[in-house]
Amino acid sequence: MRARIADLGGGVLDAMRAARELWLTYVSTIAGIVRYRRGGRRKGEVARQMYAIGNRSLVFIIVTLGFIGMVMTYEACLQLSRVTGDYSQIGSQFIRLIVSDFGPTLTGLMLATRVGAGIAAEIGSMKVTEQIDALRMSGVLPIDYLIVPRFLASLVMTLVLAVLGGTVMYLAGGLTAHYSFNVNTNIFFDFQFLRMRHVVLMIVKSLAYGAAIPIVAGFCGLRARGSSEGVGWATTAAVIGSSFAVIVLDFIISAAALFLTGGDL
Amino acid sequence: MSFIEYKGVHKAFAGKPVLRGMNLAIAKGEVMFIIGTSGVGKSVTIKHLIGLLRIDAGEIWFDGARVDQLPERKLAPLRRRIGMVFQSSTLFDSMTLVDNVALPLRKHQSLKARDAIARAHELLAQVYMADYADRFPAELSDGMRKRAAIARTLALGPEVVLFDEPTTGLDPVSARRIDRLIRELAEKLGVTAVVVSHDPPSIFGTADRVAFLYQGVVHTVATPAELRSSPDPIVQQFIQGRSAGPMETPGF
Amino acid sequence: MFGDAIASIGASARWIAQEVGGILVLTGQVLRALVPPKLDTRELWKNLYKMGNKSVPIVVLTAFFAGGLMTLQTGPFVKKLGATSLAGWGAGYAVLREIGPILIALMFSGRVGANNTAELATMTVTEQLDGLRALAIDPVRFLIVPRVLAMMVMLVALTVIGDLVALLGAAIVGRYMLQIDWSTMYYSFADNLKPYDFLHGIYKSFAFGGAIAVASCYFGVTVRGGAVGVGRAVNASVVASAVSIMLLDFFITYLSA
Amino acid sequence: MPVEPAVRVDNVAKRYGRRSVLDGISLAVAPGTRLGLIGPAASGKSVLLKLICGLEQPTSGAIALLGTDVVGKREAELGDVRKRVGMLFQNYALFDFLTVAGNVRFPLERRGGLEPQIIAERVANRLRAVGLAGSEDKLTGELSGGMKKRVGIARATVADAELVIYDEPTAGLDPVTTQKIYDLLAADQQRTGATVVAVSSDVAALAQFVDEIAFLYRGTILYRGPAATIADAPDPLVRQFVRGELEGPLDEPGVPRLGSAAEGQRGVEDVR
Repeated sequence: MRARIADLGGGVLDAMRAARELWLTYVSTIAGIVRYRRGGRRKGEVARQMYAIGNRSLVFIIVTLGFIGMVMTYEACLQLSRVTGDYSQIGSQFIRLIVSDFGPTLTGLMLATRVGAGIAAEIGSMKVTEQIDALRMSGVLPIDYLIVPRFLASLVMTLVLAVLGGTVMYLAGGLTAHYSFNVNTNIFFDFQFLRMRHVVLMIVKSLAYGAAIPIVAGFCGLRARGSSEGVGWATTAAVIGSSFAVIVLDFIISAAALFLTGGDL
Repeated sequence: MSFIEYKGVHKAFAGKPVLRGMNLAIAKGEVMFIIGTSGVGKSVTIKHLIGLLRIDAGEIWFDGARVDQLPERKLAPLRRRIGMVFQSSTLFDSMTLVDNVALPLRKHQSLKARDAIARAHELLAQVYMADYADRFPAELSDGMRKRAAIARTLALGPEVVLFDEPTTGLDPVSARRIDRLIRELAEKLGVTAVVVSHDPPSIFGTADRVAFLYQGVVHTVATPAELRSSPDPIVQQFIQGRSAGPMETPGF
Repeated sequence: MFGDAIASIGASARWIAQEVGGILVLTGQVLRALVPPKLDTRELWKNLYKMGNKSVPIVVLTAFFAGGLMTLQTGPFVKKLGATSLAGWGAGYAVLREIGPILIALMFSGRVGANNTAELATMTVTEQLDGLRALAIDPVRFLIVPRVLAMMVMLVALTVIGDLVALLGAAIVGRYMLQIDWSTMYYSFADNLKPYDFLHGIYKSFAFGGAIAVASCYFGVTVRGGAVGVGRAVNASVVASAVSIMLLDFFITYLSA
Repeated sequence: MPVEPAVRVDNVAKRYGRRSVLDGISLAVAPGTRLGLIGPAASGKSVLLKLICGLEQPTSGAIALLGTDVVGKREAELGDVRKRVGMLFQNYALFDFLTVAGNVRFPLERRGGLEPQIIAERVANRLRAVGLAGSEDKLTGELSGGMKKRVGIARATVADAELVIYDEPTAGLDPVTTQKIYDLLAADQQRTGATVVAVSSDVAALAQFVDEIAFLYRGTILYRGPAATIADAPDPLVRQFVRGELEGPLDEPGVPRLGSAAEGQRGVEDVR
């Protein structure tokens, strides 16, 4: 029993230290952005990272969000046909949900697996093969050189992909409603319920996820130890950490928005 | 026909030829070292004998039967008669030493768990690792892990044991402990040992005969004494570890 | 730039085709090893326990938030219509059939799938798979089949637990954030949710489990290059699992309507 | 005024959680001299090298690198002194996102104050010296072990460092290739007169390259003496180790894994 408590205590201690280190990573990244080129940042690296995130995730986001759009519309229409059979509001409510939540959040979740795993794998394997120490021996700050470019690239690309993902989702939903339940397209594609605050919510959520994923993934990468099993550990921790961050951030931002707008989101 | 025989063996990796018509005969019960510089294809040679790699051309014979064409399914009986100790020891990190050694016994000789564990302790004692039986591989030095790997390979009582650079990267004392074990295998258990190495103290202290692999063929086969007094400048350059000389080193 | 995009889609299409082929071959080997079922039961129990206690906390947390989120989304819409009795339906329905299985499978693929790939990739990179073959032990039967079975059984169990926790999350958020009292919530669950909705989610989690298991084992054993290779393998495994979850979800929903 | 040593280590200890790796190490390396470090597995040799460069912080004790105190300093403060040090890592640590030429050019670009064509000329010259002319555009993943070693050497010595550290420079290489590597290291050292600290388990080859050898055992320096006579050192433990004799006082302690989580090894704090 005592060992159990010790483990628990150890666990809590580890969690607190991890939280502190995660906060340190964030603070150092912001400091790195301010330091701009003095920390040894490589020219053109942000553009390179934006291309890497965009290029590798483009097909992945389109496929996954497209199918989710189809499935959600299909389920909603199926259930409405059971209850009221009135499809008039399905499209307009769907776009409200996509912009205010599904678009950014599902994109964020997909990027958490894709980009989170990618960053942690790269930085983790650099850590276990001592490339991080080699950078430091040339007077380069690892967080400036590795995490800052990925952080800035992720901020931009998460927003871009969220917009793209949301559009694909809405189109896919519209097609499914039209062909499976012959809902007229100009009934489905109707933006009457869309408000500016939904767009603001999408931007806030995208930026929050875009910031959280590289920080969590970079943090896990820098903590990789041992040899190749260290890289495996870092990558799984990053996928879980960033996915969980997306879900919790979504919950916090959605709840705050609900509170601010007095409940008529 | 000797116990193990390579006839005109060719093997290339991604277009780069490594073995170019290699011939080698190994007698039963002898300790044969295969030596040469890094990157000349020593480890590749022994991996072919148990089908971990497939040759491009030529023949490999074991105990009078041809083995280089056996499909994966039929290799199991061969791999019980020929064991292999890898350079990285390949112990399972999630198991203690005694579980590692008992694994082949459990899978092949369907021994009851208790008997398999008892036999595993005996095997660990044979390699002077008896009092580390309950430790995990990660808690041991490379030399100790290597000895445990030897114990596991001996579990199925193989007639031949292949060693892939057993002493590379070990400090001098651990290396000599491995050499002593290889000698004991041959003398006490009558095992045929085929050892890939480029560690001179190991070669001259342990080998009955040595095959010098160079430019894809077996350049010379000789006893350690004959090797030391060989007139061949390439052999002399390798033995003395001189950087100047006619030898071309692909691994450099 | 446009040319690059086409080239990259072409390249990734070829990569996907090649990998899907490999995954099908591995699936064949796993099925052949199951008929007659000859596998290492000790490995099976070890994996079941390891995967279980490693993923239960994360799955429960995910499910709770998922349930809460669904209520947050559908709640205002339902309250505006004044049909609070439908509140339970909105959240419960989507969670049981869609959001629950997908999110739990995603978390499972991230936690257990990626870890499984990392372990197998590390064993391959350090020659442990060759070590098994040299001991005349078939890696598919000894390592891969127990892991595939363990993952399929575990994901179904976790989805059942996750669904219940998600409904609980939905009820709690409904009560404290949207002021829908317990009884309304309970009856809207009981009246609108049919057992089939629950089963529909379980079928999906069974299929998701199989896809994640085989994909994660495949990318583990086909790893190349040291530590960098392990990172790439885990990355590919996580992506392949996510894509297969979405595709399977669509086909199962469409076919079973 | 006595000459300031290139490396000064005073009573340094290093513990990972409960496990003590280094326990009261003191050593000084005079400028221009070459010191070898040997010892059984996991005796803390590589850890000591990292402490000297400030890549890790000691649990206690003081360390001065080229006259700069590295203990307790933040990452940004260590940049300048590290640029005067070249390091060859045990598993190469080549940047896999750069080509061979890119790797060798990296330290020069970071030192600053050099014209691009001077950098290009020095890189070409270093690659020719290690026999890699013609492989400039290869990615490091495509190289053999020996070639990776030579890129590492070129990168460690391109910026004419005052101190060069080699961590197992010839691990796993055959005698002829090992000698060719040491010939390269000796040529560099003659050219620049740099101080050298080298760790190796191949004692015979190391002894021909360094002036002095220190024997690390159970976290302390047990013996330090001229390299030529290391095989006949007065201490029986050292003699047994160097000669590889089976019988003798040297035992085989278990080696708890360095990286286990319980030992609270840090990640981000080291690099801030």
